[in-house]
Amino acid sequence: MAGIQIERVGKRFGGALALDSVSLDVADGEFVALLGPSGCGKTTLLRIVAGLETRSSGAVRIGGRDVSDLRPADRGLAMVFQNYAVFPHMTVFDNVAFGLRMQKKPREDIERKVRRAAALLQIEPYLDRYPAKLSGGQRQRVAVARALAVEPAVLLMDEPLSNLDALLRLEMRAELKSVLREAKTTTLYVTHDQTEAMGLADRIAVMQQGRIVQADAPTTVYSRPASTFVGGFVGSPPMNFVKVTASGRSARLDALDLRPPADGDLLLGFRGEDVQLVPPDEGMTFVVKVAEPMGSHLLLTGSAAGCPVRVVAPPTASVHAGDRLGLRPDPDRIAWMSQDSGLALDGHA
Amino acid sequence: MAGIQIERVGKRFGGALALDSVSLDVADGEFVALLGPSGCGKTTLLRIVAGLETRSSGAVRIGGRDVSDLRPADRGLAMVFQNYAVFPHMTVFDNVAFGLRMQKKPREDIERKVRRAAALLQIEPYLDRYPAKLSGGQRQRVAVARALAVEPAVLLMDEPLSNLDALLRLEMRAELKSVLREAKTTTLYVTHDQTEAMGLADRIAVMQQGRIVQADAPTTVYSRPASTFVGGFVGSPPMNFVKVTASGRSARLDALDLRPPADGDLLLGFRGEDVQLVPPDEGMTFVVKVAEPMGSHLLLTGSAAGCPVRVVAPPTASVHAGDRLGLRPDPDRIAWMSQDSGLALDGHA
Amino acid sequence: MTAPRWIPYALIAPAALFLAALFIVPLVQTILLSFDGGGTPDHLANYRKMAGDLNFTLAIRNTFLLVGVVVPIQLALAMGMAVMLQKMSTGRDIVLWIWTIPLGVSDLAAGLVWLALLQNSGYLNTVLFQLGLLDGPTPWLNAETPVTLFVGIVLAEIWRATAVVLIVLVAGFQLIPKEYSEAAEVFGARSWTAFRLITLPLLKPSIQSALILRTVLAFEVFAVVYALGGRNMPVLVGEAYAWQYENQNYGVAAAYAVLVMVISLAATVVYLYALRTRPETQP
Amino acid sequence: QDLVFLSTQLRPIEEAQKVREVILKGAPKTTYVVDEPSPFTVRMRAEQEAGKKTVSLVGALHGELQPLLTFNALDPIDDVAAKVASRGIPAGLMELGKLGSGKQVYIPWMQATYVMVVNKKALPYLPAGADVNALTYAQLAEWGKALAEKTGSRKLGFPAGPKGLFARFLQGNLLPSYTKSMVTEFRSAAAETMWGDFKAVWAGVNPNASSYDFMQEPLMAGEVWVAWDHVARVKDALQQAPNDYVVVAPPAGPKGRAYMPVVAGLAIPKGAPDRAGAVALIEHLTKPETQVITAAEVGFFPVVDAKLPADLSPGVKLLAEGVARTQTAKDALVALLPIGLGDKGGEFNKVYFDTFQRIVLRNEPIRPVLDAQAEVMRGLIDATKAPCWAPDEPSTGPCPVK
Amino acid sequence: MTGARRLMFWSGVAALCAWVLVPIYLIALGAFGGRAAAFRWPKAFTLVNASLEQLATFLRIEGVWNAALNSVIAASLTMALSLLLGAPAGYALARYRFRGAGAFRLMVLLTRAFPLAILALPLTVVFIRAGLYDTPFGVALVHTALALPFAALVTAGLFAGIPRELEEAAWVFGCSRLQAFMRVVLPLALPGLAAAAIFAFVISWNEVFAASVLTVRNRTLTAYLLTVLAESPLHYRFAGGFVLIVPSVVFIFAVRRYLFALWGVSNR
Ligand SMILES: Nc1ncnc2c1ncn2[C@@H]1O[C@H](COP(=O)(O)OP(=O)(O)OP(=O)(O)O)[C@@H](O)[C@H]1O
Ligand SMILES: Nc1ncnc2c1ncn2[C@@H]1O[C@H](COP(=O)(O)OP(=O)(O)OP(=O)(O)O)[C@@H](O)[C@H]1O
Ligand SMILES: [Mg+2]
Ligand SMILES: [Mg+2]
Repeated sequence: MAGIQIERVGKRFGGALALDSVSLDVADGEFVALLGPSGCGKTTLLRIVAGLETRSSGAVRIGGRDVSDLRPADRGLAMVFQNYAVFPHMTVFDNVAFGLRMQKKPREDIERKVRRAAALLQIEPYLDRYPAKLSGGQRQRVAVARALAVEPAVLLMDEPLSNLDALLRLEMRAELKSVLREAKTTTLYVTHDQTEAMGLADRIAVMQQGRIVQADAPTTVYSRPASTFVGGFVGSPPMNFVKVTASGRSARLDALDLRPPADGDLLLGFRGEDVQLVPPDEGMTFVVKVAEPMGSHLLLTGSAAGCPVRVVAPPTASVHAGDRLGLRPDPDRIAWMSQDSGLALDGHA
Repeated sequence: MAGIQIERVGKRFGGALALDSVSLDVADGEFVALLGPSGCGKTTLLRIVAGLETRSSGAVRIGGRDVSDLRPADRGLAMVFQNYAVFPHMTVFDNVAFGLRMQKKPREDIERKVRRAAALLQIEPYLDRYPAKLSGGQRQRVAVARALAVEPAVLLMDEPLSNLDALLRLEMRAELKSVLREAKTTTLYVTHDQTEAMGLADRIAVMQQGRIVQADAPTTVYSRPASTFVGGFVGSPPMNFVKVTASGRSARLDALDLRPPADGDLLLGFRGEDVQLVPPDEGMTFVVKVAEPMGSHLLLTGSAAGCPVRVVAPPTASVHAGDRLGLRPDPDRIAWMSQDSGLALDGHA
Repeated sequence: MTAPRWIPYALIAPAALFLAALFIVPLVQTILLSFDGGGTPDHLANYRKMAGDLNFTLAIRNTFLLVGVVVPIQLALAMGMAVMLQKMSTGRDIVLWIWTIPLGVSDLAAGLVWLALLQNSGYLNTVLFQLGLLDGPTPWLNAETPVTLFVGIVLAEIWRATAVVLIVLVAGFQLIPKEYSEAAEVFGARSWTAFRLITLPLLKPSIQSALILRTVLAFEVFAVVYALGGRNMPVLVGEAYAWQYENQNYGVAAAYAVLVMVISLAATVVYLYALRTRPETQP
Repeated sequence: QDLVFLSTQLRPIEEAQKVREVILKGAPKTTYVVDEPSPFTVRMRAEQEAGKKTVSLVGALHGELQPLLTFNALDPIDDVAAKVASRGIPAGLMELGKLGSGKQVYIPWMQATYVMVVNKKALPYLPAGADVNALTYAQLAEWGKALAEKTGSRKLGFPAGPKGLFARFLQGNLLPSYTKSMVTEFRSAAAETMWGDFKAVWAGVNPNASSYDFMQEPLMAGEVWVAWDHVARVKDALQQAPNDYVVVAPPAGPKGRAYMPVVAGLAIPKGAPDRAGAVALIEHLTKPETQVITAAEVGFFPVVDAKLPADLSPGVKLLAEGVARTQTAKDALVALLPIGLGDKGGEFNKVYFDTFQRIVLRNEPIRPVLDAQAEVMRGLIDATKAPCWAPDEPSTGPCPVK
Repeated sequence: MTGARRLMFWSGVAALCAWVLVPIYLIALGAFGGRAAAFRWPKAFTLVNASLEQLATFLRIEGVWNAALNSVIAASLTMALSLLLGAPAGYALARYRFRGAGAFRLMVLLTRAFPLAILALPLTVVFIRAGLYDTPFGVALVHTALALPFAALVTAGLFAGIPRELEEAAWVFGCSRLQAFMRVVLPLALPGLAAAAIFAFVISWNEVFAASVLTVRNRTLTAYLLTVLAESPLHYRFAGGFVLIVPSVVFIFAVRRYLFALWGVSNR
């Protein structure tokens, strides 16, 4: 039983507001990814949960117990620091064994768990080295191994795979997922890699300027963003937004008929891949500025109805800069936002 | 005139070989991305070019001049460090201005260039702060701004965007590209993000265990990998390799006829997206184990001819775990490798 | 994490209590003694006597001159040595050991050896003599040769006490990550500039400690000065000793001691202020 | 536990060893500890203030014992005086041992004085008609001048360093030789002349003199050929090269050849942990045999009636001769150690040294300096109410500075 | 480094070594050269008539071994005490901002800025009353008071440079503040602790005044020899000086490598 309840936590650094009343429940064994632009307060939130930073207001519960005033050591968690914080004066082995030693585990136990964590993160060859002699990615893996080795009830990870190559990251992601699921570890995971968030998380919490603006299942966040910000932030390319003025629950964009859920100045949101390319007179008009072959697909950047739009086309499509096309978004995957507030108009999920 | 010639550079750390006779030419104004698994020697190579690490053998030329014995300060380059190395005792402004001050630029000039670099990296609000009060991503951007501000002839960047969120990274990437192209900066850029490498680089150099195994245009590296390693490392999902035995320049895989360029034990390499899904009896048989909807596409993981294979299907395809399908790789985009050496069989590009 | 307010106090308490228990009573007694008029209400009698003494102004001048010359040279020298040690790849612990040997040399031995070097029939003169620059023993260390005497004392002090500064700086250097000066070099800073702009500021806390330490000690110097210069170079603490022991006037001695203390503390306050570091500028 | 015998004398390493191994042989079991005068006073005072004693017997100079009396740290030992009455210690010395208090405070232990040591190399440069055994200050000045001119360096030496005993020379030799006084005539015309003459002497004194603490070293180094100092502080030079030196009496002035006998005494601290042992030790140390051994081993001379053996080591013999010459000179004039000054003894010395410094080293006009310093001296005497001592005429009330 | 620069560098190092070693060599010459060497002119730069006599004399002196033992006890205690008391204070000064930090700094230095000898009298009285008189422990206490300010100051400078993040990591992994301090901060501050330890040891070893006033029977070696030496013949003083140098030089040799961190410090 080690869910995390973050209740209206606020944090000011001097005058600056870093966290503005953040509330988030992470159920026992759940994996929540924190996603948000650089500087939005992810690290700060993690540090407050860990007890490394004093909160200005609010409370943090772990496993139902109010830990707001507990020392980090007593909160029963482990953490991967954004800048690793591996102990320079200990070998990799001692680094990984650190948490276990603090728990006074028997020797063989430590040995075994360290080896397992090291194997998982492929740092076995370096167990006797000092961190100064490791590459950046190796150091980062030491930091992750150190946190995994203690098999904590609650695990906080701050961009733990940011310095790994794609392949390794993919592997690590899979390993993490199975290890954490098996151990039923409650995890709060900061990442800027959306695929990582999508692939790993039970839920994704999107932060913006010190606030959590949406916390939902990955697919929901992806396809039903709670605001233009989320839509624009999650997914690559980001969700496209085209200005539409509706009256009588109906609007027209070039050759396209739409049925918005409200009237007034709206934004039509759609994903670049949720769109059909049609002849120019059969959808909204899209003028291609750049066509980038991206291997698995062709990325078209251009504009429609005066708004920048990016569209994913099959790699085989023959589209060139300057072409005019028609776009026909999948009506089931359209998101409607208010132009004023930027918030989604229908309250799904 | 500031091309970089790296000539048979080797580096040992004590007994361990970090670089094994690396040669690479970066033309003046060219942008080369270094890609490779964690610990393969990317940082070491950059540090040797910068003059921060002594090489064990070989030579480095910049702009035709042998700089092997020059001090870093005399090599006329700038660098973004993997761990940022922003000066903790200077404000962001002073950090960014550092290189300019070293060049004894006039005051207004410094002011202007610092502001420009800061604007580019969106760290203007923090110019007066000390780095200790910045988030990880903000710090990293300071490091990048510091390097860009000096408008160096040669720029070395070690995973400069690793701590930024996807959106920001996308923006930064575009900005970097235009700024560096405009200034004709010769750039050596370490990244573990392949899209970044693909999107930015004129050429990609793939490293493996201290050696450069391929250095070619992005599309070439992607579609004509020089070895199974490159094929497996570059691209997500990695290239699929299926074992084939050929005789008389011909081989058969299930219902598929192939024309390999050689005989013997070969590997048929193909990308997950360069394949047509056909009924099971029309291509090689593919058994789907997992079907993951990834937003823009559907990722199918399974096996064909006893080898693991991943295939990208349109998001709309209705495929489920356990399905049997036929695969028909695009014959123009097939790569043939030797099973023994792992090297490509035809010497294209 | 929330730092309970009492923690720092608990941490300094042992040291504070220890010093208080050991020193406060004697210290207060001595300070009071310096203001004791010997039964008369003239509480500044001792200070008047001190200020009126023949050697007072000389002692003040000499002490300040000595501190003013020795301490900066020592700091610069120790800094140079520490940098050399940083750059050394092999044998640096042996070199450091050699450089710190004078730490183990007592005042007496140091005075002795420098006297043996610099006196009339000393080693220096022997060398000069053998080079044909001198025709016999020549005095360097008396009132008639104040400049060479001063230089001699400065040399001896530098020899004897630079190592203290050195070990503090060497220890400080260990904590500066190499990456900062590397970054500076990549951005075009020459060794000296990188040192000035990066290493020095990051080393500031250690420099501060070393300076305070060295200055306080330098204000208390007298053994070597008296060994080489005899009565030609009165210094403050030497005068305090003389009043306490030769002249048996504890009041005036206490006045001198209070003066030395005030001067040292003033210097310390200056260092604390001038070399303060903001916590957020630490790595 | 052993009895602790704390001494400011016989400190040098070889001598301390002699004390432990030879002189204390046959005495009650003793720990012989030495202290420099400064820590010595502090320790005695601290033990007194804290009221807890570790030291049972102290051995120190007259001048060092004096301050102890001012804070009442010494036990009257008239009983011991009675026990050693038969040793034949001269009454004058015993009287000194009362420190002007009327009760016996210390028992004289050893004596010594200040002499001139002359390197034989200097003898050829003696002024015409001068007898090295009966020098005057004028001749000394001339000699110094001749030495300086002929050898190229100044060869006279005085221990004017921080630990030197130069003040004793000024008050015990120089001033009384001109004025037959240590206090009253301090600012007399004769004193004025004296300072004038002495400036001439100083012209021949090695400039390093203000660093000299012990004259044996500059003598051995050949830096100085003619030196004045306490016998114990030149002994080493004499013992090393007895054939190189002669030891003579200090020079004479118009009023005679003043010299200052030095007395070291033995005293028992109040509340000594082992008073009986201390008494036994005093008895042992004042035994004629012990006194002779002391003289032979360390060069301090007996205070008791004892004949020095003929087979003294050459160095000690030289010293003995020098001391004898000083004491038996026709114009000899005894100047006693200051009496009754208590802890002002140090400042009393300082008056002399400051006067010297101002007149000789800083070349200030003599008269105003003497007037000013006389005031300081008067202040000291008045504060302690010390009556005059030899060679000044006895006074009733504080010794006047005329 | 290019050849010329390397040459310059190593000549600089060599010159500085010579600058330190030549006077030491001269002390040795004086210690082994006997009386004659001390007064020669011109001086000889080699050992003419080497003699172990005066060194041997020292070692024969009654009580010298006991004194040496006292010295070792006092110096070790001083080292331990000043680190034990000084390091926490240094840590407080480095990591916390609290009222009275400045005052504490000054108070610590105040005790040190006061010439010890002037305090000798009242101090000795206190010690006699407390029963610490004439014990090596008492001497160590005074020496601790001398060394402590520097231990606090030097370690404060060092602790300030240790990344906080490392400590935080230790907390997260189950360390109490004390454990984190012991396991992470202290090892990283080892160079500074070594410096402070050397300093404390040497202060205690070379301190004469307190050591001689506060003891009678249980003198430290330095007090035992130096009080005696000040007035002994020159060659004995050299020999004594030499004898006293040896142990502290051996000590510094033993701890010298702790002055260098074995690992590079970087928190990333
Ligand atoms: N100082 C050193 N001593 C010994 N080995 C080292 C040292 N520095 C790096 N190495 C080793 O050399 C190899 C190359 O390191 P390098 O830092 O160049 O890797 P990298 O390619 O930058 O990896 P990453 O992507 O993880 O940063 C690694 O295996 C590393 O362990
Ligand atoms: N000690 C501090 N003092 C003042 N401001 C701070 C401090 N630490 C962080 N901040 C500010 O608080 C905000 C949130 O910082 P935080 O480190 O939580 O960001 P983050 O979401 O982790 O960003 P990143 O992805 O770049 O690491 C940032 O704007 C940062 O500048
Ligand atoms: Mg962060
Ligand atoms: Mg790297």
